[in-house]
Amino acid sequence: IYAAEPVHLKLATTTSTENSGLLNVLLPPFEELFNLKVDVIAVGTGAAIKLGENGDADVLLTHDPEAEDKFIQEGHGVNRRDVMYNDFIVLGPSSDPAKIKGIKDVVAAFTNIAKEQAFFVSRGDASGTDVKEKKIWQIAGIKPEKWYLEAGQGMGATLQIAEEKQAYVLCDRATFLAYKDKIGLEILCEGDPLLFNPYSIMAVNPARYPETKYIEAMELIAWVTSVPGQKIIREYQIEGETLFTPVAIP
Amino acid sequence: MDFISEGVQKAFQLFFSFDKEVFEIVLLSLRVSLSAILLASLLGVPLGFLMAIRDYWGKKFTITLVNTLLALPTVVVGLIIYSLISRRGPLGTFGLLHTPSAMIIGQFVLVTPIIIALTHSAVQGIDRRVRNTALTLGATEAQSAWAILKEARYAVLAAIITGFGRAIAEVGAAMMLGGNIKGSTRVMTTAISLETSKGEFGFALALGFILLLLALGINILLHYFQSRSV
Amino acid sequence: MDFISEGVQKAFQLFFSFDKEVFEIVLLSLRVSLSAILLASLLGVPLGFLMAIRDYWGKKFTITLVNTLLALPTVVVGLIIYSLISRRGPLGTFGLLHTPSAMIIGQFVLVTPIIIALTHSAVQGIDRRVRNTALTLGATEAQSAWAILKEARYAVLAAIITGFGRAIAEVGAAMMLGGNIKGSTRVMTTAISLETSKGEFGFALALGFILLLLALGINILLHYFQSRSV
Amino acid sequence: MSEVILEVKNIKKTYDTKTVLDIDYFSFSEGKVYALVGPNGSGKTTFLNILNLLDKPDEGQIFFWGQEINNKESNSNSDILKIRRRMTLVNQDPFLFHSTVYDNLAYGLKIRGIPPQVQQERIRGALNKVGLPGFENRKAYQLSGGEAQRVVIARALVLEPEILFLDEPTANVDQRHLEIVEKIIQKINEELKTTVILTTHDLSQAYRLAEEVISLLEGKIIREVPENIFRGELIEENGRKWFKVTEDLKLAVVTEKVGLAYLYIDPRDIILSYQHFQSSARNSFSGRIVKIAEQQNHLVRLEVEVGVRLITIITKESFQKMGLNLGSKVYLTFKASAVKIY
Amino acid sequence: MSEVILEVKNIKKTYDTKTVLDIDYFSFSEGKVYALVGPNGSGKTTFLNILNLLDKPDEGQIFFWGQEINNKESNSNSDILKIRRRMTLVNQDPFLFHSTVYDNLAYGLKIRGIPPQVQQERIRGALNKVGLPGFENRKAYQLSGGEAQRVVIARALVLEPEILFLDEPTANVDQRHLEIVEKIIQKINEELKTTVILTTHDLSQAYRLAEEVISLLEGKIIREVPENIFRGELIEENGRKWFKVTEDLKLAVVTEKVGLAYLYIDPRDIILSYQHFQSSARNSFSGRIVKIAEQQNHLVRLEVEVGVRLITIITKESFQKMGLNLGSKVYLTFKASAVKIY
Ligand SMILES: Nc1ncnc2c1ncn2[C@@H]1O[C@H](COP(=O)(O)OP(=O)(O)OP(=O)(O)O)[C@@H](O)[C@H]1O
Ligand SMILES: Nc1ncnc2c1ncn2[C@@H]1O[C@H](COP(=O)(O)OP(=O)(O)OP(=O)(O)O)[C@@H](O)[C@H]1O
Ligand SMILES: [Mg+2]
Ligand SMILES: [Mg+2]
Repeated sequence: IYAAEPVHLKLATTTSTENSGLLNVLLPPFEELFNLKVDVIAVGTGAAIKLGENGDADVLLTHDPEAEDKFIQEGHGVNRRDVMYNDFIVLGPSSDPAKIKGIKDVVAAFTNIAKEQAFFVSRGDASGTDVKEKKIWQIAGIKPEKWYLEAGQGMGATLQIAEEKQAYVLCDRATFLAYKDKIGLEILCEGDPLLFNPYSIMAVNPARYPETKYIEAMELIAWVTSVPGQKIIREYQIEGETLFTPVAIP
Repeated sequence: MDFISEGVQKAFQLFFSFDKEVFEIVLLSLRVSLSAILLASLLGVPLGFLMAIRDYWGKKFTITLVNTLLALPTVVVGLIIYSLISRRGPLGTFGLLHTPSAMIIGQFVLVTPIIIALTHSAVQGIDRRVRNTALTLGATEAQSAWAILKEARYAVLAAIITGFGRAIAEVGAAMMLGGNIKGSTRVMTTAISLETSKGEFGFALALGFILLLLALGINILLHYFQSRSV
Repeated sequence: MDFISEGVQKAFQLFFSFDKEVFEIVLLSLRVSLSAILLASLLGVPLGFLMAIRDYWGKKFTITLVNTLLALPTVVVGLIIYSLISRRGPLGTFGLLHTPSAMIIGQFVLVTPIIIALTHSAVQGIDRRVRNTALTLGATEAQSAWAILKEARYAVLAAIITGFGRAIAEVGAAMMLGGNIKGSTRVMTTAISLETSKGEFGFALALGFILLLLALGINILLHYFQSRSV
Repeated sequence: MSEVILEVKNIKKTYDTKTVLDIDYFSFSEGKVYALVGPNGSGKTTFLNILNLLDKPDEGQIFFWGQEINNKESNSNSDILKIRRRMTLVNQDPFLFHSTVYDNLAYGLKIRGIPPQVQQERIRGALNKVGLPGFENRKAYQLSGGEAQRVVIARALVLEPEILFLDEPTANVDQRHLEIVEKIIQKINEELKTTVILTTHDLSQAYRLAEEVISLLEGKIIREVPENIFRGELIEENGRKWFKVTEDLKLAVVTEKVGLAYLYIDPRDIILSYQHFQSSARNSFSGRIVKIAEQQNHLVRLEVEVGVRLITIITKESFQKMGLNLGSKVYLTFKASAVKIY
Repeated sequence: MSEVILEVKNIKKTYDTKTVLDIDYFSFSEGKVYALVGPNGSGKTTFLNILNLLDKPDEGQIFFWGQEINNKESNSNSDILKIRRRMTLVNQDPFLFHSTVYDNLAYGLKIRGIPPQVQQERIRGALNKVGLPGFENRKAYQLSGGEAQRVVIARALVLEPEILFLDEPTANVDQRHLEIVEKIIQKINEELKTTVILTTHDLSQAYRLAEEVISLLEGKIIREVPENIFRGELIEENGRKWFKVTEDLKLAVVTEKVGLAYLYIDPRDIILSYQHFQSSARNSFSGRIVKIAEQQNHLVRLEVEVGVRLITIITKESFQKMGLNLGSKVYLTFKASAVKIY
């Protein structure tokens, strides 16, 4: 008897999700349970959604609520479920020229940065992080000027630029933990609910693309939002810090 | 900086620990790039040869065109091929996307102009008498072509080596068309990119060094065969 | 697929609307890559020449080495130079990181092996009598070198064009060392990458086409100068 | 009568506006040796390349054993290939593949699918013939000029072609090996019935080797052998036309042309005498015999210094009857109409 | 007495294990014409390349106007450059830059910083001299073999060097232009006092042009002119040594050597007679005179067919006294010790 070659399920996700390392613990039990193999394609948020639109992925795990809304509304995807959230933090040089250390209100912190015209590095790549950051500026009613640099790169590279320019930057906690020893930036602002970073999972619309592995996609969605799946998410830690808060089951 | 030495160290460790995952990645890199360069040579060497030898209408234009294609960014190649083999694309039914075959196609497209352009310039430089001498001695056109290529062997080999270097070092097309899927389409360069984006610079460099070692090995092999055939 | 035609359309739009941002990006691309290729040629052509002409100890080894360096992935180049010029690196005080200069350095490192290897093979193929004839007619060593390079002009030009294509098309080093900072170090390829990662495939392609148009223009110019100088 | 092996009709070859070859008709018979002679640029190499099907004429037809060779299309045509393999050409500016002498000689044999054993034997034989035994493993660039020339000849010999074209085969070859090469040519012609068509600037070589000497001048075959060809200026003095060869030497000519021209006097049209004799012939010069050479067919070739060196060919009989010898003072007389202008 | 312009001492050049040049001492005097003769592979080209500083000997010294040229290091040394610019070499296998004839001729002038006007004049002059007026804009590959050869000669002439090296300058050149090239050589030698060192396989050319003919054999200068050089086998019969030239022709020799060898008989050592005469000379062959040519210094060169062609040189006086002529039946006699073996 041959073990059947496992079905491959294509999960398009964002680079930061992959880089957090969560998937490495979240997926293997699932794969074993269902005799499936999950092919993780980690790209930019926009590209991940594009892959879904083109039917080149079966299931998406992303963190850009607005883009996801649009994706669902346009009928590209179905069965969107909130999975978890983690949080963003504002990093900056220890000299803290804008004096935002200790301010919990991220809008106030951003206002200070703008007022001091301190350097701020934006990802500028339309990723979930980028979208969130733009939103904060919008709420603060600030139109960034010369002190505002758009990197147009992933989180890690953006952190490097911020380190180099000794600038402020909005970062997800997972990436910060990975880069902690490579950069001298510190957490200056955290905890504002506005900084929550929600992740959703959704299947590509099987009506559009019959070839997609819809059933298997639903199995993954089920797993991620199941009790054991959520438990894995809750217990996942890097360097003793918990990264994600599961939200699928109340 | 610290991570260079770290990279060298890790490279040694990886190399001598025969890490299975790394081994597979290396193997896939080799398989993909060697296939691509083989196909590109099979097409590009004859084309470059003909472009140098034959006079035809629009010759200058085709040469300029091929030279232009040398500036093709890997991501653009990736995008174009993606548009063809994506499920919504005209070739979507073959399910090529995110397979090694797709990567081979991408690198093939990337490398063929290099092989054509450099073979063209190699053959261009060969003494006109080679062809005449071969014909005089009874060669067919094909045999005389072979004689010319043999005289141009160093330069044609340089073309192929350059193309191979480009293929094995490129990341854009491999990333876009392969998807960097662990265990199935992850190659050296996409792995390096991934590690870099994770901030694992040392590990990324280690992989880079292994890639270069690989290239060195292949070059030594080529050098050996070439010097034997002279 | 749809975004290819979208890309072509957008390329036309961008091209004829003279979008200031795009214009600046194009200009920076040109500036960086032309500087890199100029420097690489200044170093690589003479080196490749000497490697072909002179006999020295370790010749075969250096040739193999240079051929190996053709497989240098751009990210690796980026990483290594990054480690040197980052704030914590030994050359950190010059503040080169995330400036066009850093990108030039990166592309220079990437392209120089190509120029060396291909110049070497070009000069290798030149008739031994060229040098003797030049010397006989009273040339200095430098003048005879020039005569050889002139005889090898097609192939040396091909080397430079190949190098230029590599420089203008590469993205890894430009991304890592330039940082893709809008308005200061964003070049065509990093912009293409960015748009791709945003899922703006059409726009990315449009930029790709403009890049190719640029390369075409430069090749036409080169072709013109070259055919004038024959 | 031997049969016609190669025939050309109305062959023309033009570069830019200059016609470098223009031959109405010529046929080569099997088993004969032909020598093509003529000044530099007269079209010898062009002619050989066309005959060998390396080059295509702009106009005209070529026949091999009476069958027209349609060389208009690609050479890869298998019929043409078959024909091309029955002849071979030794180039004027010979090229050796960057390899060993052995590989160079083996090339044509390999292509013809001749077994390695036979190859080896033939190669050794050919190298011995041209006086280069043991040169098998020499690299091409390690040869002296004359050695290279002989290797190229050997490379043609191993193929045992029906027609052998040799473009100045003995330039660069030393005296001793020149004789050897000439003997080889005669031998393969006699033993293998190989038709040989060679070019040379050494007229005595042409006569030694060839049964027929063909003269080319500015792309045209001229009936005469090209001895006594001079380039000079046509001038008019006292209403008469003269051809100025040197400052001191003017020949009376009959022509309409002016300016620079080639002049040619058939050696057989020159009358040799001890005394200056009154005649209608307007050209008569005195000179001294400086060279005497025996030729085939009981002829003797004399070189007479009259300011330039004029060649006359006479029979051995009259040479002996007149008691001519080196240093003899003689008169050379010929008619103005015997001077041909091109 | 003219002064020594070039001098070599203990020059040696070896390829692998084969010594191809080995000259103890030789000096060239200013303003003279030298001809280097010898069989293929005897080292002529190697010697010229060393004299022209293109190649370095493995051992030995070269002196230019008495000053030693330290050619051991790089050629870029400016002293050596200066010397190199005072001479020039026309290669045996001449190379034209892939450009126009004009550019080829201009190259050496440009390098010397000669103003364009002067360049143009000199180039036109040189092309006229070699009989190629109006060839300025021809591309190198559009030339016939002989035209290319003459362009290369012109390219050397425009430089007006003190020493002109010519490696087989008239191979490929037609009869008419051969005379022209020879006249040019004589003229620049007379008018510009250019020292000319040329190689040739045409011994009569060597004698026509050169005041001194240097013979090379297997890399060594031999005293004798290399007429009557044969390659053959040394055999022993009846306790005596013989040199087998052909199956039918054996010469008695005195030597310790065995196997293949070169044999040389000085033409002046051969005694010519009508009768076979009894003497201690062990070699005596009968033959027929087939060629007679006048030479400089009241000498006559005779070619006698005795199975091979032997050359003898005699004075004009004895030629006349003996009443020799074409076809005369004569005996050639020489001592076994007159046969030199190499
Ligand atoms: N590619 C070319 N373009 C223009 N003219 C050419 C070309 N090739 C040859 N010619 C000219 O054609 C003429 C005939 O050349 P060809 O080589 O047949 O002469 P040839 O008789 O062999 O002379 P030689 O004795 O010098 O070898 C010459 O005047 C030459 O300059
Ligand atoms: N690079 C080389 N390696 C080995 N042997 C060589 C090399 N170059 C020349 N030779 C040998 O050196 C000897 C002298 O060569 P050279 O060219 O000086 O002869 P040459 O007298 O000019 O002959 P030719 O009359 O044929 O031109 C020849 O036997 C030749 O084979
Ligand atoms: Mg010719
Ligand atoms: Mg020589």
